Amino acid sequence: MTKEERIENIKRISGTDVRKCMKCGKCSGRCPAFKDMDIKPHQFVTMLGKGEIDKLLESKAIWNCLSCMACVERCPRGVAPAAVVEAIRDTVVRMQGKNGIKAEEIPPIVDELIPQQLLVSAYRKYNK
Amino acid sequence: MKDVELKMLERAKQLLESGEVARVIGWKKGEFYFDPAPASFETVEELGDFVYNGFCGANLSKYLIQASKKEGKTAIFLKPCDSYSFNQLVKEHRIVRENIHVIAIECQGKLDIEKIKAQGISAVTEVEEEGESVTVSSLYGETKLNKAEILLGKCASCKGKTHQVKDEEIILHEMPAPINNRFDEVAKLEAMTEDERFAFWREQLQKCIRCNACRNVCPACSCVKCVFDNPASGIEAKANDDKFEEQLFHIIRAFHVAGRCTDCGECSRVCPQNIPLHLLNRKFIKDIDGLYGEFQAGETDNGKTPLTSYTESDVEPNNALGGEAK
Amino acid sequence: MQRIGVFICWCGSNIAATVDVKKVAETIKSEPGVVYSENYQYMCSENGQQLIKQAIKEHNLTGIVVGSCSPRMHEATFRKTAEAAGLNPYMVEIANIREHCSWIHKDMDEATEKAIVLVRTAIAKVKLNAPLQAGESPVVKRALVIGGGIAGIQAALDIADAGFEVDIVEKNATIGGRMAQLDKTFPTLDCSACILTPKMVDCAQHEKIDILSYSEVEEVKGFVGNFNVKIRRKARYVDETKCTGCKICMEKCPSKKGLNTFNMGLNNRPAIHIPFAQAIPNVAVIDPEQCIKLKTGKCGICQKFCGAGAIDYEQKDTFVEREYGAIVVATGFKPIALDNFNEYGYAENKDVITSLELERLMNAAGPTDGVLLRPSDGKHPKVITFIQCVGSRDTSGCGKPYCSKICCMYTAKHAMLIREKYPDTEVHVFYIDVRTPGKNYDEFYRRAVEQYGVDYIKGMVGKVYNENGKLMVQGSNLIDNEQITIESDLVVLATAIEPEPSIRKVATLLTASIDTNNFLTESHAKLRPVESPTAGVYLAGVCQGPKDIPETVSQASACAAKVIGLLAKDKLKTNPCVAVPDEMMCNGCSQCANVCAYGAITYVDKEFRLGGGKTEIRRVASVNPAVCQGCGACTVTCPSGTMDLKGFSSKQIMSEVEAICKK
Amino acid sequence: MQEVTTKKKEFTPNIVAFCCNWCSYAGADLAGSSRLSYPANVKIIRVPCSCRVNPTFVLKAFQQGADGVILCGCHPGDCHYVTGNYYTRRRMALLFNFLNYMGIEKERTRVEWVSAAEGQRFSAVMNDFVKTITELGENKRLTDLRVKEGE
Repeated sequence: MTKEERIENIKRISGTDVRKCMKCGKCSGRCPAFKDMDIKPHQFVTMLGKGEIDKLLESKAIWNCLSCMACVERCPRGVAPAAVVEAIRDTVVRMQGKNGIKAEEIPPIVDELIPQQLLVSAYRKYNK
Repeated sequence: MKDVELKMLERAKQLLESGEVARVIGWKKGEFYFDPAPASFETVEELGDFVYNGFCGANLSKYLIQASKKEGKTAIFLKPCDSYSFNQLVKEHRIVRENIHVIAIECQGKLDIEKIKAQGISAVTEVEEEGESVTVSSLYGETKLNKAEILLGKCASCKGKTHQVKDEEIILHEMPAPINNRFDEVAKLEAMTEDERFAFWREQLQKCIRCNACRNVCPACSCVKCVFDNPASGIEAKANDDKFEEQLFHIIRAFHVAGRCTDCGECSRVCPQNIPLHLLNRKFIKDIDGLYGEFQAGETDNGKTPLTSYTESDVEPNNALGGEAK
Repeated sequence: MQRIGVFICWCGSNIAATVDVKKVAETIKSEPGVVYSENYQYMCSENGQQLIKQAIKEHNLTGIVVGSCSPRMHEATFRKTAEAAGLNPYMVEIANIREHCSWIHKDMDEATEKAIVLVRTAIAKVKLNAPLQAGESPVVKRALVIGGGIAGIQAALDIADAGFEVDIVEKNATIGGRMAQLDKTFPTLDCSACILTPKMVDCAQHEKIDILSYSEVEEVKGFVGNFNVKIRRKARYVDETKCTGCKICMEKCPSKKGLNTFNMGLNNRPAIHIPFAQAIPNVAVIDPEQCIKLKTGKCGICQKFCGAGAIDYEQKDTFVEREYGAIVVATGFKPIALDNFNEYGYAENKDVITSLELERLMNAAGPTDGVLLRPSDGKHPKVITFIQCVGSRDTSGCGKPYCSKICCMYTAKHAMLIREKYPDTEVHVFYIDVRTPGKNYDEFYRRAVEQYGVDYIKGMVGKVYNENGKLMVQGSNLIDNEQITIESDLVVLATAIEPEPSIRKVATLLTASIDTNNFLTESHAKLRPVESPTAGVYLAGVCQGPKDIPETVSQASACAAKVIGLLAKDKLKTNPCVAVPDEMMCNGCSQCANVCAYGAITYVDKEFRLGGGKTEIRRVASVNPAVCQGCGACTVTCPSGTMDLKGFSSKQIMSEVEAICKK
Repeated sequence: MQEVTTKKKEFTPNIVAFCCNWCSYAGADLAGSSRLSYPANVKIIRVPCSCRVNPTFVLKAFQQGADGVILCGCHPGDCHYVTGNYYTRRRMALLFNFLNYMGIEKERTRVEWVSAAEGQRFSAVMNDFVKTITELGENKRLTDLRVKEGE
């Protein structure tokens, strides 16, 4: 995969149109994990927009993000920074040739009320 | 039925003799027993040909458009279903109500000679109705038939015994109750696929010879000048040039009478090609009932029709399929 | 035989870049009936029009087709051109090859082919056009202004000064609107009341102005020049002609716990009240929901004390009907509800307030007599944090997608005034962008920063929460790439504004079109910004879009100029494209009259010859061309095709259909 | 099978759009000035109000070879002529139902309300309608055979 393809892929997975961001910083204003992140939520969006994914793929922040979705909830423009973080994290895991969790390890009944992202990213983090 | 006929004749004579009316519109004898025709009687002598029997299915109300404008009053005999057409025409200012004397008459359901012939009976000379059964006399003898099987199509979905308008009445016997089945055939068609429906109507309408009988008999189709005869309309057509125009004619005719058609069934009765034209009009009636609330044209002689009124919450055309809303 | 001329416009490159205009003009030459076909860079230019005029004369043209921009742009222009060349103006048809063709297609062949079809369609129509003459209708020389805020006041004063009568219909008990609630105004910091109240008084004293306060428009009939409006005068339970405004009733009223809406609910007022000191009319009103007498039948204290005998508990809503030539809509705005913005803690914390509430807290006539005290404990706030764009520029569905336009400036004003009055106060402003286009506006904002030391923080607030009686404002500082939390005593939300909700009803009554944000649509975004697409209806103030006071006043005066222009005419040319019945075919069935929204159709008995010396009297439809608006509803209702519409006849539309469909 | 698919791809429908002067035609103008594209096979006929559209116009369009007919007007309640589009709504609901009853595909006929401010919506509606009609294929059931012969 070329870098350009990878960028497109991350945009696609995240389902986020980074151009909708008006750089207000409300996501970072609300982020509970802000202090621990080397790259801040709003930067994920702007850097993906600029194609600076090498830095993002190396960032520690993708493992600090709590996937609490507060940034998604608060964004006035319908942009989803957490989804970008998620997509980067996915990409990193796949580049390592790993899957965070194997399908057969998922318990048969998963509580419907738990958001899928939360569950999946939690597994990923604790599997690391 | 004979007693009704006699009473009607007697009343007609009185009205003409007294000069109360200048003419009486009723039926006169045809060449045969089964083909009486609408007629206007202006003298007692003319009444010699007066008739009222099981074959007097014709709706007379349309004749009043001309008659009510003539000098003197006109008396007319109206069966219950004809009274709807009368009201509709009054609503549309086509009949001068003050010039008409409406005599509401009894009707036990009218007979379809074609259906009798289909039973193998020809040269009918007389018919005696006896409740559910009918005794048909012909040159070849007598046959007892089940009345329900030989009723005119429109009488098989009878709107009932209530006259919507009358100045006097001649009703000597109990009349039949309404038969609420008029949307059955429409529903059957609706249940078909588009392809099947298209095939059905293609087959039916390709029989059309554009004789205009449906238009001429229809009380709602009474325009001073019909759009199909008018070059300015852009759809002028005296004959069917092709498949499309058969449909065009019948679609436009049905649309023009939508909300005004009383479902008198005359179109199907007179069609020489036996096209079930009433199924076109009944589709509009069914959709109007379903989408905008029940409406029977001719129930009153005033007010707006469903197509000249609206509500703010009417169904959207894109969601109106099947007429099931509301 | 018609002799048609066709004129294809390049519109510079607007059309020519995607439509091969020369090919269109060339192809059209061979159309039957076309005797002249030309293309030119700008048909609407002086030279372009000259070309048309010359062609009409030289080629003896009986009709012309201009392939150009939308008829909504230049149909009137080309009609005038034709008229100047001696051709009836209604012998002109426009083929819209710009908005409906060149601007939406990229492929040249495709666009050219479509342009040819569109021009052919217009030719098909124009061949069936007939010369039409515009009729005339009289103009009622009186204007209606709906809304008595600064927009309505300004419009009314300007119209009245030109000598025309104006009625202001205001739904509240006093005129003045939002501006009356403001403390100071940017960018010059005049006291709002000081500049507004003289105008209010002018309205009250102007012999040409009639203020119908506490009233609402109920019904609108008619059309430009001849509107007939029914107005509901709500029962105020006080005789307007007797009340002297002495306020004794306010003092004596035992029911004092009503929310003072004028002060944004920050304090209470009695059931009988005058909204504020400078109210016009200076007449009390009783809130029936709060009045003990009206609710229980017992009390009647105000009546006892009223020296003027003005109190009338029996008063009922009344209706007045008046005729107007023109209508100005100036219904104004309100701040949005903040239900969707829990993150700012507005509902939970008394000290989180909106900017309009701050205006009242800073106003000398407000609940704190102009001393800035916070609502929770009445103390001076030492740290104040402003949050901008609350609900504005929000496409997530919680707020409004547009910029509310006024917030940047009033926030700078608030920050500056606070620092001026209370220099020991710390003021922070969270912003996304600071937008200050306008004369002396950016200078104003920079003064707040440079002279008054207001701390502007580029970033947005994610959360406001209460911790030990302090409001913790957590947000981002994007310049420093930090997340910060400011301990504040007062938080002020620059809340988005939206059109006053009653606008929907007004728009429906006037059949004025409204956009997805409930702003009224103007006739043309650039060139006809104060006119509604409905003739005779004009738009002033925020009902048309967010704007500040200077802009509102300009727009109101612009409206007034348009209204004066209209009322100065004795007669208006009426649209000649009206319904016309062919009596020979009419059944007189009344179906057309049933669908006519204007009552333009009546019936007459007419004698017709039948041939053979006989005649017949028939009831036939007759259309009043001054009343008919030309919608065409009757033409479709008519089964016999008696009714047709001039300019849009059945045959014309049919031939357009044919031209489009024939491949 | 292969042939049928290629043939379908070549089919570009012919679509007649009746637009009322005050809302939808202005909406189409806005789509134009906002450069919001929709296929060139949509051709617009300007009428003062959607209530001017006679069923005979719709039938004529089909007769002459249109593959789809769409009526656009002001949103109900916003009609420039107060009540015109309310009548349109009833007429077309009944007419389109009736045509379907005769076997004509319901998707060929459509009514959409587009205001003067809805350029985006106008473009979206037209794109969608063209897509629907393209998938539906050529209108055969209501075409005048004579027009075909001229080809």
